[in-house]
Amino acid sequence: MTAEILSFETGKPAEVADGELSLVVDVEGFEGPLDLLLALARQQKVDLAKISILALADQYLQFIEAARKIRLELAADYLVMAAWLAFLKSRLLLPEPPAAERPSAEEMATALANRLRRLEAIREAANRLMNRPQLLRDIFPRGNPEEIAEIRRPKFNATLFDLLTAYAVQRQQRVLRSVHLARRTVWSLAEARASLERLIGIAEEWSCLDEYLLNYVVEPSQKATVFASSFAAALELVREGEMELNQSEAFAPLYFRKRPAQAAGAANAPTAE
Amino acid sequence: MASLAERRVQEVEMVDEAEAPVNPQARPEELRILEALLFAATEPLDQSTLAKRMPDGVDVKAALEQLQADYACRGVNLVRVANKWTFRTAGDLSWLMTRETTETRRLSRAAIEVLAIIAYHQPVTRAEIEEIRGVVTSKGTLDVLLETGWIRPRGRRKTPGRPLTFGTTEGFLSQFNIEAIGDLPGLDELKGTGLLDSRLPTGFSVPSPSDDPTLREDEDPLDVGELELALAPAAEPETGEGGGES
Amino acid sequence: MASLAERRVQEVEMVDEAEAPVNPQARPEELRILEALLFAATEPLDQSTLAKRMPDGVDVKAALEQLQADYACRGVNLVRVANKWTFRTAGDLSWLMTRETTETRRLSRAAIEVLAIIAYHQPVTRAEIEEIRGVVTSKGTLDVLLETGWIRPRGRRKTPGRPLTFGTTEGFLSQFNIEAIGDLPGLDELKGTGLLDSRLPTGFSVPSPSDDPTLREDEDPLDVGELELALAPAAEPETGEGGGES
Repeated sequence: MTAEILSFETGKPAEVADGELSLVVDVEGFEGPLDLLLALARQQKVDLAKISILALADQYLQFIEAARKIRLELAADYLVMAAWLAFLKSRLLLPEPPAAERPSAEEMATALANRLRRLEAIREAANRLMNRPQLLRDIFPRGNPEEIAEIRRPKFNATLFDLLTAYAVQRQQRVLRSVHLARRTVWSLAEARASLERLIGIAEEWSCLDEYLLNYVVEPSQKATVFASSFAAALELVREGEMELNQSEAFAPLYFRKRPAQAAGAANAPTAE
Repeated sequence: MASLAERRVQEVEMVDEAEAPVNPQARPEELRILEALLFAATEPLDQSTLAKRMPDGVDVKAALEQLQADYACRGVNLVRVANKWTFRTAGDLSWLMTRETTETRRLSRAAIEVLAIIAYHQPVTRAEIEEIRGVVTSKGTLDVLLETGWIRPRGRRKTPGRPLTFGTTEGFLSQFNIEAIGDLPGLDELKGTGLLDSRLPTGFSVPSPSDDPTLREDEDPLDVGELELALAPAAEPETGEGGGES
Repeated sequence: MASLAERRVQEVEMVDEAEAPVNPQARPEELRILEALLFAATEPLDQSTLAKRMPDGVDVKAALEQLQADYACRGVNLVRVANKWTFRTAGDLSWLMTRETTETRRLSRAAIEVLAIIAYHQPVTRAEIEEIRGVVTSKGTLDVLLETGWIRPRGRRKTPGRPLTFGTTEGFLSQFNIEAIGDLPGLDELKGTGLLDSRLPTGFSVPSPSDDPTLREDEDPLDVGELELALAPAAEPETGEGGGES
């Protein structure tokens, strides 16, 4: 049992210097004035409902008086209770004034007895509670509970769209890759020649071959192969007498026209072949 | 996917059948499953958690009651605490069970009284506790109780000063092996005397203690963040409910 | 004054003894003690440790054997491990002691590509998959796909090296919500949805897939025992046919 003498103001345990410890020994074990009253009442060994409050008040006051004689340090609670009991005692001894507005002395005494009964009841309940079999004191749970193993199940995420896209992309990547390469590299002489033949069909006057080709070539990356094949095809067409070529100087634009039907009309040419 | 687990079980069964002479079918499967689950669990389990692991169509409540009866006279009993089920060693064998490793919390007399007042009068404020005891309650006493996790601040009384109201937790029920707060020892007698009513003299209405987390009409909820502050230990039993099942 | 408190405690103890509802004498005390000790112990206990806690004159060995017999048909058995005794969940109920959690994983692009080729070109060997994709397929990719349970090895191609042939499973159909493998979109449909370029060369075809489990003429059955090896997860649909109906 730890003593818990509480200071009235702070509600914290009163600080007691070591030297004065012996002085509070007599109230050790009491939880405030109600507790002291209850202990005194217990000594009357009667039902708390039938207790003599008057006798109880006397006992309490005697206790406090004794404590004061030996300069026992008492918390203010005890003194307040003493004052109140002294007042109650005087009220109980004197005849009741008629038509009193405040509670009668008997009512005050009954209220005190009830408070004591209630405190005693809750203490008994507390003891019954503490005497129940308590976990880890009297009763025990399974000491070695078995682990619940966790099985991690992967759940894979994929949609039909993912699947079909993956399939289509792979398949056509393989197929289209080869087709593209063929188109880019093979602008064959035959192709170039066919194109030029179509061109000279409409080029009665000198026209710039480069411009025609640039219009014809859609993809810049094919420029080189188109030029090369076209030039070769052009030379072949000239040799066959189908067209005429003209260039003023090295790296200058190439001009071409359909060869006039009336044989070599070289006079009209801007420069000699 | 499930068939993997099934196959494992089949293997185990085959091994067991070869080794063990006993036929497990001698006992109803639902009782065996309940035994296994409740023995293995670290925490008390509620009926619905148990039901999830049971075969369809089993009356779990009836099975639990049957199991409780089976174990009533054994050294291990099936008890119900805070509406959850768990096996515990029989109370009358406590003399046997003292373990030097176990440190039982020794509460001061003041703390025990305050705990009892909170249990029987909940929800209750500190001022009401002090009125019953006739003495100021030290901060340390409440702190010790909050630390046990057996009490918690549950709200604020709608009175001037908005004092905290206290109540008990599931941990309290578990510690003292009480099925529900209405089963507090001596509660009926206390109610009979009318002494539970905080107003004197005794009146007609005798309040029953309630740890129902639902706030009463004269209670306000705790302020946001209040639980996370100094009172954190007391808040655990509530937040722990979710965590415990995971 | 302390005597006051003592007296109170004595009174309370008397009350509690009167309250105990069950008659523990209905079961031999040594069995109850053994039950409680073994239940609460944090580790298996050997016979001599148990004997120290038992009343004098008890045949501990006989009591343990009796207890073992008592629990043999229960969900919890008394087992002997390394000459020490402990309660354990019955072997056939070990499935209760597992909790399954699912974690969602994304398939790698390579895995989806391989899966797509298996779906359309099944039965197909790894070499054939690589021919279509133009890259080597890592072992890990096939392992992951087998783990999904969406593909399975279905036989061995009758060519040098007898490579495994792969096909899709029922799990594949349910994952992608396809009623039958033949419902996978064909060439025209793939073109129609824009997934395939409409300028594909003539002769480009998309196969009409079939997951008919019947082996083709160029397939040999898998060797006996092959299903239970590394490829077990993929083999489920075959072995699971019986289990699925149960």
